[in-house]
Amino acid sequence: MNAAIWITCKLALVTTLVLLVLGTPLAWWLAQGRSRFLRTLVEAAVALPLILPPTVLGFYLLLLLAPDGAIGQFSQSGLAFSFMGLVIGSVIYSLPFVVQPLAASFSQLDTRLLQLGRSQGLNPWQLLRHIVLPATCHAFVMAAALGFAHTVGEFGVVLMIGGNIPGETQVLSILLFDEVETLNFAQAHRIAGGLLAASFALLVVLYSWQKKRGHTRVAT
Amino acid sequence: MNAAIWITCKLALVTTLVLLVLGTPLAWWLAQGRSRFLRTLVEAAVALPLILPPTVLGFYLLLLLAPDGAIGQFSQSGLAFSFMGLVIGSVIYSLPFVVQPLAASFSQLDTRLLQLGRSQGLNPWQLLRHIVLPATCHAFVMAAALGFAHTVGEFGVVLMIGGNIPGETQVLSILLFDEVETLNFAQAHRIAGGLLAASFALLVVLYSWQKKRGHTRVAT
Amino acid sequence: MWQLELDGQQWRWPQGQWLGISGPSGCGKTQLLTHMACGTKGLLQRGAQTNLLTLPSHKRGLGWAAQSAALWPNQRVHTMLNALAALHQANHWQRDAHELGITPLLQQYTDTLSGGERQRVALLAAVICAKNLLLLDEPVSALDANAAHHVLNAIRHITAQRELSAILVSHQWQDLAATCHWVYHWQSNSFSTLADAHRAHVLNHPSNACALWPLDGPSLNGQVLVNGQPLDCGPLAPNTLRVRIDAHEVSIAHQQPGPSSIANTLSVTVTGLSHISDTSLIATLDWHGYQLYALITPKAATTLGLAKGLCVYAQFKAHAVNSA
Amino acid sequence: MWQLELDGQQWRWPQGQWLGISGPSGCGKTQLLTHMACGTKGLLQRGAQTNLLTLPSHKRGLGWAAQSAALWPNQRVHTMLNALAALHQANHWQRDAHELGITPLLQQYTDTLSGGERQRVALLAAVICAKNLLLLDEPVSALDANAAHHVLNAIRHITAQRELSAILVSHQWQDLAATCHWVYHWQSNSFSTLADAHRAHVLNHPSNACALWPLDGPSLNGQVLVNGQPLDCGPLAPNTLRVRIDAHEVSIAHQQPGPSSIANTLSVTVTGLSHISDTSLIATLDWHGYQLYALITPKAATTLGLAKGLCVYAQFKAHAVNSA
Amino acid sequence: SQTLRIAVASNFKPTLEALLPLWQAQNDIAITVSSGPSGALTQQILAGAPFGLFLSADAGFPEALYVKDKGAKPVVYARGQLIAACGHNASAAMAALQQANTLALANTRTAPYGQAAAGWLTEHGKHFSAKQVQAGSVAGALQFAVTGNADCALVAGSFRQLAPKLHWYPLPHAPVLTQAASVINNSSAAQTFLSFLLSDAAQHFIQQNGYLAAKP
Ligand SMILES: Nc1ncnc2c1ncn2[C@@H]1O[C@H](COP(=O)(O)OP(=O)(O)OP(=O)(O)O)[C@@H](O)[C@H]1O
Ligand SMILES: Nc1ncnc2c1ncn2[C@@H]1O[C@H](COP(=O)(O)OP(=O)(O)OP(=O)(O)O)[C@@H](O)[C@H]1O
Ligand code: MOO
Ligand SMILES: [Mg+2]
Ligand SMILES: [Mg+2]
Repeated sequence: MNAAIWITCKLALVTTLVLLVLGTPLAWWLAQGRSRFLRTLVEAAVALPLILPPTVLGFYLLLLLAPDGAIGQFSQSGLAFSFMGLVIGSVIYSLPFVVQPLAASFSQLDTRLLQLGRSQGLNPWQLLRHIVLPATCHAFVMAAALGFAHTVGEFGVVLMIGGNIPGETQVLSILLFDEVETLNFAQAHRIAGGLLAASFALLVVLYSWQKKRGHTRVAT
Repeated sequence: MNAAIWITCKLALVTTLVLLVLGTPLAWWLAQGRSRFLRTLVEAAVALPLILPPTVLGFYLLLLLAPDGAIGQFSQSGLAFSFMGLVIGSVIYSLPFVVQPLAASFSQLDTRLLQLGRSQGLNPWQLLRHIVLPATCHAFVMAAALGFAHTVGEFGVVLMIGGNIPGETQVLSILLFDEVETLNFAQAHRIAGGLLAASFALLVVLYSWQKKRGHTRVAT
Repeated sequence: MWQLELDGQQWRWPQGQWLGISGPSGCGKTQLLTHMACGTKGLLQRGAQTNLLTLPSHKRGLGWAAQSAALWPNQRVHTMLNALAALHQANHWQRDAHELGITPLLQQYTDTLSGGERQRVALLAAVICAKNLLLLDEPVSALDANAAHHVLNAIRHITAQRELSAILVSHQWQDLAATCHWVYHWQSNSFSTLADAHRAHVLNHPSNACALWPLDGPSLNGQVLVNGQPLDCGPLAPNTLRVRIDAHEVSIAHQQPGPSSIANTLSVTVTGLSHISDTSLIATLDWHGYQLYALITPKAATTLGLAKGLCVYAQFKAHAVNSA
Repeated sequence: MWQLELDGQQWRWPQGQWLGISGPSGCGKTQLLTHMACGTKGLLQRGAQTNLLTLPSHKRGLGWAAQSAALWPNQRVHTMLNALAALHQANHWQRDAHELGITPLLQQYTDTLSGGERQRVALLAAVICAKNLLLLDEPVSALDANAAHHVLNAIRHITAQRELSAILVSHQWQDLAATCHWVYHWQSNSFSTLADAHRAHVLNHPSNACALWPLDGPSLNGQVLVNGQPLDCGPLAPNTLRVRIDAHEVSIAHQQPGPSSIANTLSVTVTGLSHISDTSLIATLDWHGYQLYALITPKAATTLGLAKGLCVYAQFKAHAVNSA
Repeated sequence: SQTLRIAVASNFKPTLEALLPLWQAQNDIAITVSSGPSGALTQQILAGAPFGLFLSADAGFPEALYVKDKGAKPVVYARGQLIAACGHNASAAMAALQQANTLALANTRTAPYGQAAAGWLTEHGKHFSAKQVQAGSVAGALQFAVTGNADCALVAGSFRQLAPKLHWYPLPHAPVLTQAASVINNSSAAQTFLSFLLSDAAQHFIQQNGYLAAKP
């Protein structure tokens, strides 16, 4: 079980980092890019993992990651049943959870504010740092939390491409499934209860921390 | 397969409707409610299904929906492995996907605008209709789409509490899993390809439609 | 009678009259109005009716034109105004919209309006909502002086018909002078009638010093009746409440002067001489109980031998008599 | 020399001077400035340098104080100003901040500022960013007249030291009169020097009619040199560019008048009589090539027998001579 | 008309579906088939899943149901064999398994074929270096091999016809799984179907599909 916890956390962390790095520019382009038609297509593609059952993803990933598949061929013996394979699967699976909150938040930015910032001499990077990030930090926290959480909660894709190898690809959700199916309810309760408590604690901490400073001019 | 499509759509539709009705007031309270401490706790609880593996949810739901469980006892023979049970599971599972975009959007509303609306004599319902909805229609579309999509994509929970009964609880994701496992790749390709194409089409339509009217004062 | 008690302040002014609030940038005017619209502490009450601040915000019957001129997002101007009018049974808002020059904007989305257009729409929304009291927070700051004057006069006319009171925050003294009966002056923490506030204002802002005289009736043939006496005047705006005679337009002479383009000569008594700077002096002149001010140089005062109690002639041109 | 070509318009004004834009609410002033800051079509160029509109927005070196007075969200004022100053190597912004009264606000979050405070911070940000040109969109609309005058004068002083040009949009003619050298008047679609624009302005707005005379030097002992001649004047603001003499302060007489508090008497020639209304007439008077206006009644004009070419005496008090 | 819901272990699903036309010719009871690892199905039945008949891959899971009073006394309907399926050619099972890098099994806890494979490997396969991966059910294990993600899979002999492209090797000392059925909730339709399953015609058909006779 400890191995499963460690793998789950590692997978979620790596996935979240990869997604933040890839997702930010992608979300920016989706929210502010020029070509409207292309944007709509990419937007739909980004949202696909959301609507597609994990089994569809898992199925195509199985084909792609196989030793003679489009992705698997670059590795020695295929990427299925490896941690790397899980990361690839999770990145695709959790992509919308990071990109969508970011893009939504980016597109809510006041155009006039961005125009102003640009006219103030800020290059795109400075614009991100001084105006976009402060205005959307809420969304970044949310995106990271969603990406992390959704990867922890991943089950179907891992079930299909993970191979349930203890210490390597057996994450908590799979372990729990096994325990329940083998009627090992005591252990199941331990895992489920632990995950429940840990998740709840994590979320409470996260939400308390991100509560906005109360500097609105609300009269009391 | 037709039965599975029908069940999947029915489940997603019912779940989305239930979630919009329940989720809007909940999201409003989360975004604008008074008690900060209670709000943080509820916020964390709402986000739980996100971070919890579907297997944890499925496990607890199994216990709850069983004929002698907390929920199942109100029905004749338990609610697990019935459509009703799936709806309950899906509502819980997709809750954060509806509530979070709504709450995020509600909390981004300008306090001054709400104060103004209230002082203009709008009761909470009118406030929702005239100010909140127009300002957040983007988020409602997003919430409905996410809720629907995530329910279509549900796998782990259905696997555990659905029982894979054709015509009753066998949704597309489960059917696909079956077909892949039984090496029925032609059929699997048909289902996966169909889902992929339909999802993509749906998303393209959705995103084209919700693109904001271009009435910003951007100089060209 | 309106009554406001807040933060230890206590103000009372008659129903149907306007209260003006003036104060420097950042002193808290906007916060005060926000509190009246949304806060719960304090007292704001008409006659013996319930304290409005104990009611929930949406039942207070206030018309609040906030400084940000916020409008309902993501919809057309007429959608917003129609919804508000339906809510408040305001059937004749189109007439007021026309008066405020909003009619051509009704089809536009609220976020495409220019600064001045937003303000006028927000103002109309406030007028539609006001059942008990109008709260106007710098409602004409994005308009030029003439348009501002026109808009404020129109609003004053509408409120007069409905016997509505208003609280007006403005950084332009002339906005207050044109509309208000009572003034709260933040810096000196004084609540008084406009006339008293004006007297203090004159000495603090000598460059803007002027007499404010209420009219006995509307102007006729370039003349108005003030204090029972006819005065020659320039063209006055319709619905003029009072006239303004700027201090630097008033000159003083010992003798009834010979023929010139100066139309009004009044026999007055010097009641005060206030030193303003090395080059300025304000002479306060009494004309049958009405104050008149003359801004002159110390040199002139010496030459004329001005002193308290002296009887002199005050002269000002017809065009010095303007709408306040 | 600055050059702007846009929508078939073509304006040129010398480097270091200010261009004012006046026009009614909603005519498109804000959109014009937005286009200069972000648009790509047209020409905006200093001397023979590159057309700024072909550069990406962030390389144009503009200081844009937008009408909405938008500030960087969710951070303190000093964070924003420091970041901008670091970016533009502006080391002495604290001095300017002090001048604009922003120093006490530096620790506040940008969204807690009052209307006037926001405007002043936005203005300072624009000044920090301006390398080539300042674009000011109603930069002082939330300030009272005195504060506005002070702030604009401070900005003009800063730009003068850096030989910076500016484009100022304002609905207050006095803002333009106090700072600009060139004016674009939207309604009449005319681009001209301030003096010419002013001449047209006077006849359109008789109630605001005034003479605008540039000073030969700073004022001394209540006197200024204008056109080589000393005039008695009231207290003038520091850095005054020109003085204003309101038309309704000027009276006309046939003979050199006797002693009164009227300090300035000039011998002038009547060059025009413009009928304004039944009760008003503006007499245009020439004083060694400088225009002076007198707002009088037709009755007075008849009494005095005023006609083109007549030599008369124009009188105005020292306090009629004000900073524009 | 009546519907009988059958929960069937993954290994027997193809055979069961092939049998259905035979059944439909004689009966008008409609059949729906849900398949999965036997352990998962057992757990679902315990949780109240509305199945009438449970066809397990071993005798243990039906026995557990019987003990918990959820099902009737188990009846053996077939005996299955564990067999190796490989993507590559080799002289025999041991050689083929030796060469494999990845070896797919059914879940070693919820699927009897997985349990059997794990048992066989501990006895005879200590020297194999292949990485062991588990699919949910025995069908999943085969799928891993068919898609090329695994080199070999230890699966049910009954799958032989499904993947003719793979190379199939009988195992030395191959374990035999006694597959028992259990009628749930005293369903009469289930009883009828079970009788049909034990009929000679059906038994003959089952044996043609890679199973050993129910009664040794
Ligand atoms: N949440 C807050 N935190 C700190 N200071 C605040 C906050 N909200 C407002 N202030 C300060 O309170 C003061 C009063 O603000 P207010 O908006 O009422 O001023 P105002 O009188 O309306 O000024 P203006 O004429 O410029 O609009 C300002 O100095 C402002 O910076
Ligand atoms: N996206 C848009 N769609 C339609 N009309 C628009 C749009 N954006 C601006 N306008 C209109 O263009 C006109 C010019 O707007 P602009 O903001 O430039 O006016 P302005 O001259 O700055 O006025 P003000 O002095 O009131 O600020 C206005 O009438 C406005 O309603
Ligand atoms: O119960 Mo199975 O047939 O070993 O997956
Ligand atoms: Mg304010
Ligand atoms: Mg504008």
